[in-house]
Amino acid sequence: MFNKILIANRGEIAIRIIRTCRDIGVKSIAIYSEADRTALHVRRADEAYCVGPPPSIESYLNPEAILAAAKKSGAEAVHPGYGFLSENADFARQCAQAGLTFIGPEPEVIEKMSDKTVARRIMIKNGIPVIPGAAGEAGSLEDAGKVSLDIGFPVMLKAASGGGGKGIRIVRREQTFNDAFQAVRREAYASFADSRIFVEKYFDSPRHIEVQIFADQQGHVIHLYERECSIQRRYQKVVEECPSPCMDEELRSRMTAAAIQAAKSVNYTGAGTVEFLVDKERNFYFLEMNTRIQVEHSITEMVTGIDLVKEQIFIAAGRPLSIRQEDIACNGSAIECRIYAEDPKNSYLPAPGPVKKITMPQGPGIRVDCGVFTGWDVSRYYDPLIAKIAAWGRSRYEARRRMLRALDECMIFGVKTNLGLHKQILNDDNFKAGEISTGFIEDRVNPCRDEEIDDHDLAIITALCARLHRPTGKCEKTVQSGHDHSDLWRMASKYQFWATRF
Amino acid sequence: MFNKILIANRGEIAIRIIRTCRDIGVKSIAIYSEADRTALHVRRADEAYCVGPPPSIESYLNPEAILAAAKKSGAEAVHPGYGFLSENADFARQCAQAGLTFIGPEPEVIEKMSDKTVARRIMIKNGIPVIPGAAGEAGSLEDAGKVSLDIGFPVMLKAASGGGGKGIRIVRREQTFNDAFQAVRREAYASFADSRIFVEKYFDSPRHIEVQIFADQQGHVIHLYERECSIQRRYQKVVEECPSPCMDEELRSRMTAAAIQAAKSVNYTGAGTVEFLVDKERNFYFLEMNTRIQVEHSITEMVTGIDLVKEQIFIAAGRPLSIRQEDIACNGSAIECRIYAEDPKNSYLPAPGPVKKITMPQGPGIRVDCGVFTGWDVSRYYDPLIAKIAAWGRSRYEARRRMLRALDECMIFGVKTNLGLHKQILNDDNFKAGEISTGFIEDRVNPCRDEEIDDHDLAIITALCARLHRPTGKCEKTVQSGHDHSDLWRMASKYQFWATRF
Amino acid sequence: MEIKAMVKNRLYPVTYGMEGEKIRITIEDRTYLVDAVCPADGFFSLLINGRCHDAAIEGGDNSYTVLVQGRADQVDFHDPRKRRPTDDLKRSIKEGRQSIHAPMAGQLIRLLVQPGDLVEDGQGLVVLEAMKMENELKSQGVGKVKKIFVTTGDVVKPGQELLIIE
Amino acid sequence: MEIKAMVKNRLYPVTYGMEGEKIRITIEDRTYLVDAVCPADGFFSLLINGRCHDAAIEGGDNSYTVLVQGRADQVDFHDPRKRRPTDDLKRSIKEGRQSIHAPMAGQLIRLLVQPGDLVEDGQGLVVLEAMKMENELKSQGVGKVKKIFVTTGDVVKPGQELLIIE
Repeated sequence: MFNKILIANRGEIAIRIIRTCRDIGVKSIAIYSEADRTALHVRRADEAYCVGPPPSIESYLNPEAILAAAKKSGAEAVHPGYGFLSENADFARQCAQAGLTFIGPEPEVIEKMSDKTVARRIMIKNGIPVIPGAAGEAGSLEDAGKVSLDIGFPVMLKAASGGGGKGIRIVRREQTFNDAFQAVRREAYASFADSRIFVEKYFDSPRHIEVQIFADQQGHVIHLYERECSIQRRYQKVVEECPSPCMDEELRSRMTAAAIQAAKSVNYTGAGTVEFLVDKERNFYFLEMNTRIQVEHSITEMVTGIDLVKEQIFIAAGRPLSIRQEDIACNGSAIECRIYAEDPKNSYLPAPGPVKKITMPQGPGIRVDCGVFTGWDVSRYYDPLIAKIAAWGRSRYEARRRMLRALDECMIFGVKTNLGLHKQILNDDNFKAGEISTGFIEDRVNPCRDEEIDDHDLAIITALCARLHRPTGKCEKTVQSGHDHSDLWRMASKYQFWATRF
Repeated sequence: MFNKILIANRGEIAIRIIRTCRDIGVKSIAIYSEADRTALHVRRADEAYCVGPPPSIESYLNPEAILAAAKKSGAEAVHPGYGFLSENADFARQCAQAGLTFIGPEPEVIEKMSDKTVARRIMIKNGIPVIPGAAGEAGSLEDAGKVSLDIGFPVMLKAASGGGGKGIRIVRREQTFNDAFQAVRREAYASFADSRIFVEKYFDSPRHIEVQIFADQQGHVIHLYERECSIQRRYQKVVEECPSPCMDEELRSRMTAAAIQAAKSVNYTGAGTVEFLVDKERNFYFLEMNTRIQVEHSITEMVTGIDLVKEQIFIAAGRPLSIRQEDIACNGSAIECRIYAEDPKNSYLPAPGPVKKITMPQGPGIRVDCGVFTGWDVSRYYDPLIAKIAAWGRSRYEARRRMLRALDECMIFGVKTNLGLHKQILNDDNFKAGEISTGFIEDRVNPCRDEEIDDHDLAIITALCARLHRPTGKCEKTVQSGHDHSDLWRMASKYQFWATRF
Repeated sequence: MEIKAMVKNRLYPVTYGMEGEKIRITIEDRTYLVDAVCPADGFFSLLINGRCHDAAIEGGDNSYTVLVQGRADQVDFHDPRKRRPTDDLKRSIKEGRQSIHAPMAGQLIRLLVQPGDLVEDGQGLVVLEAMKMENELKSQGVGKVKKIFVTTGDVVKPGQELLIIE
Repeated sequence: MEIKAMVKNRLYPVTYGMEGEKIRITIEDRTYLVDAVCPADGFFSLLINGRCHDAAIEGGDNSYTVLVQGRADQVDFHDPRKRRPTDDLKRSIKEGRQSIHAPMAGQLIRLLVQPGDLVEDGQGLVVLEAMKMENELKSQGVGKVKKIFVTTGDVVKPGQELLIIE
């Protein structure tokens, strides 16, 4: 096993990985940009090294600086987390060349799966259903138009290197096709320096369901059930569930078999996620494979009891999987809400700024993975994820109720967040019934709803109380002032039973 | 079902009950003494009513004030939590007379079980093993002495109404018997106005193991496995585990059967705990039955997935148990550490005072039930429990490692706590091996151990940094000062990928 | 005592006075008997007719941001006893007027309005490309575009004023 | 720069100086190059030779309570440049002397020492009945009982001085 692991990431996922390192007795090495010197992941790590200025490209995306930190610290392995360099085959190769174990699949596997055309070809060859569309990228406007007519509108245009909602357009009618194609090509080139474009069939109100898989170096491949990730805004997940409320044993066995087949077809190792689109007729289509830990892995941990990061590390160290397929139960139901510093009323724009006060929920069934603290300044340089809140219950109903309770306990002051949005989602009748799709937020949620509430009396009362509050800095606790303590004590001493027999 | 439940308690258990009320859509009514107006349980409740001055006897032990609050609020049921009036049969009766459902067993059952002589007699009649000793209280010094000689020294003298370590003496030799008997009689009378005394066989290094049971009004009685509660200081539990590391299926089936028999023998309803002493030869003896929710119920919740407070409420409302015995799995392992404001170096004396800073642990496998917040003043009037931290793992090893990680994350500044003691316990070789007994802390733990560490360099460095720190009130974040933000942004904008495909 | 409170461009008349250890507060025609204590710096616990409300607050003097029942609101007071009430009012009015700032650094890729245009609540004003996304900034109320400080193609800093609506 | 730090009755000579953005600190003969920042009020994050330490701190001027690596320590400074160094020293010495206070309200049921007695570290001094438990208060060091302010049977308040050991 490794003695030291460098975590090539920041925020909640870096802290998540540090926690497992602690649990298994491995020293954790954090890296940080100059904007992150006081970040929580640095404060919680065993060691930390600066890897450059605030922009990611100069720090968290800078392989040379990261490998130098790894060398300096004596780390033997690198955990890339999600985002940043986690799906960068070159970085995985550079790690290997530097004698470091990259905690993830082989570089060639990462490469195959990050190229959507290649991945698609592999899936077709292995009998895994893919979305009808051009088998490769649509080279020219004419080719793309022809494919679209073949598969029928609506179609979706997608930049080959895109993701996270960038470089995507839905075209519903032939007439608007040309303009949309040009726009995506421009955006794709500007964002990814890659103007290749896919054309695929577009589905109205599909579900987005992914299967968690694990493969060890000994050739065992298992699945850890699925996650329902349909609740998205701007193509980014905000609420995830495990298991999916639409799943039955028949569909699950077909989807998990396809996911395991996908992993086997590329000799996959480590943790991976196979994303599927599921249409209204319960047909499923391969979307992509993520060759790293997912943001939403915690809900799988809650229902299976398995520490996914621990398995990742052990597999990378050459150990076989600690669990067999038949030993993995899907116990109860878990929901995750991603709490972002963002402004749902203003196109979900990131809302960086100082976190003046923050209270995270606690209690039965609640897990919190928070990346910030009171006084932290949410940076405009990075993903504005503040925390992940996960709730477990014996049933989906119990998990949902517990999540609502947790969201009510959650208090974040100073930055705008999507907390109110989450409450709307979890209270929605369609969500309650499990009738969700990727169009859910657009169809069912009004980010400006609380603007409609015009009862401001409590706010006025609070502000007035603050104004009247003695500005001595000391809070008034009127209650204790009138008593003679020693007398009270003697009285209490005679009768009080509080310490008895708990 | 009830619409409103009054919670006749304070601190973490009141908050715990409020959480379940939220989950099941029941309004929670808090009560508070004048010392608790700003307490967390008041802030988290739907409604709150003052029940009197700080001493418990005038507030949390004051049935009239509590019933008046219940009437005013329109509550239909009363949840007593643990401690205070939770095992007070008169209070349960007064609730019934006021038309309120007392969430707990019938007053007669509480009465029988709170009288140790009566409880002992019932157990003997039902074939449940009890500790060798006087069948009833030892009336006179002579009687007691005779019993002691019969069962053989060492013996234990216990006040009939005692508990929580009060009114207890161990007598190892005949010569010291007389003095000890007189002392216990004095203490018992002064503390409980009840000078009746038990004499029983004393066991060296026994285990304290309890079985959680549940019984509904329809006559179903089930068990929810056992909890190992041997780690105690001054007869008060500090670390609990579920399941017990010493358990095997044979012993478990005998102990749970005895616990169920104990419950059936008194027509028990609701949640109850049957406490047993287990000697080195794995014989077990009935100690007492607690007719209420236990402090340590959360670890049972973690391994069974069942919300015990929810079951309590549903049973009190007349519903049958939501689970059958065969559906209850003992999944993994859970450990709880009770974090007290106390001074382990000074006889574990309560250490009330202001909590200047507090950080509670988070992350995989951790559950926190905290009763305080930054700025709260731990009151000398009540139990100094600050928080319960529970850790779950697939194995006892994983749970223990996670707990150690959680304890490291836990930071409490301002009051003395037993955090360091917990770290010692969980790192102890005997604890690791599961070889524990009620003598563990006395035998294996040195509360003054960190006094022996004489490396103060980090403390000096920190203090010096604080002294050198510019007293402008603003923290220095040197890193961002040297850059032109807009330039950095443009650079970042071209390359940064952080929002891509999480 | 009398005071005026401004929330979301609406002015509320407020009267208040102590009643024992509680405060009697009347907002418009609604009266509340409030038991308010401060559990920790920047927090208030309100008990109104038995009901608990936990609130967080920042600010001072006459301008506060309050977080209660999961909603953040800006509350500004205008004290009629003050010598220069116009100062407070001016500020309040300024709060009503919209000054559109760039929420993030980015590039302005489209202007959707011109000076003098009447805008509706929610109407798009400018499109800012930031974080590789095109983001439309919207009007938070009705008004008239008074001034525009930027043109298409400008790279703007976070917080930079883009336009004013009155 | 030179200064003296007192922790647990031991005086440490400390020298320090800036080295770039870091501080070079020498305690006795041990030298540390410290990168210290303040993530939030009352917290410090120290990086020493790559190693992270998160510390919480209270206090000011020359007297601090520090919580680091799970242990709380009192650190007092004596600055030799100061005009009246004796003030600091006096305080430090006072820290060495033990003033035994009642940790809780309760009744004094036994006195285990008399004025003039020599006491060992950990030796019991008085027995206080509080919370229905008999609690022995112990000496935290060696010394001589200088003064006793209470007698058996007294009801004491929390924080009340009971005796002095020097």
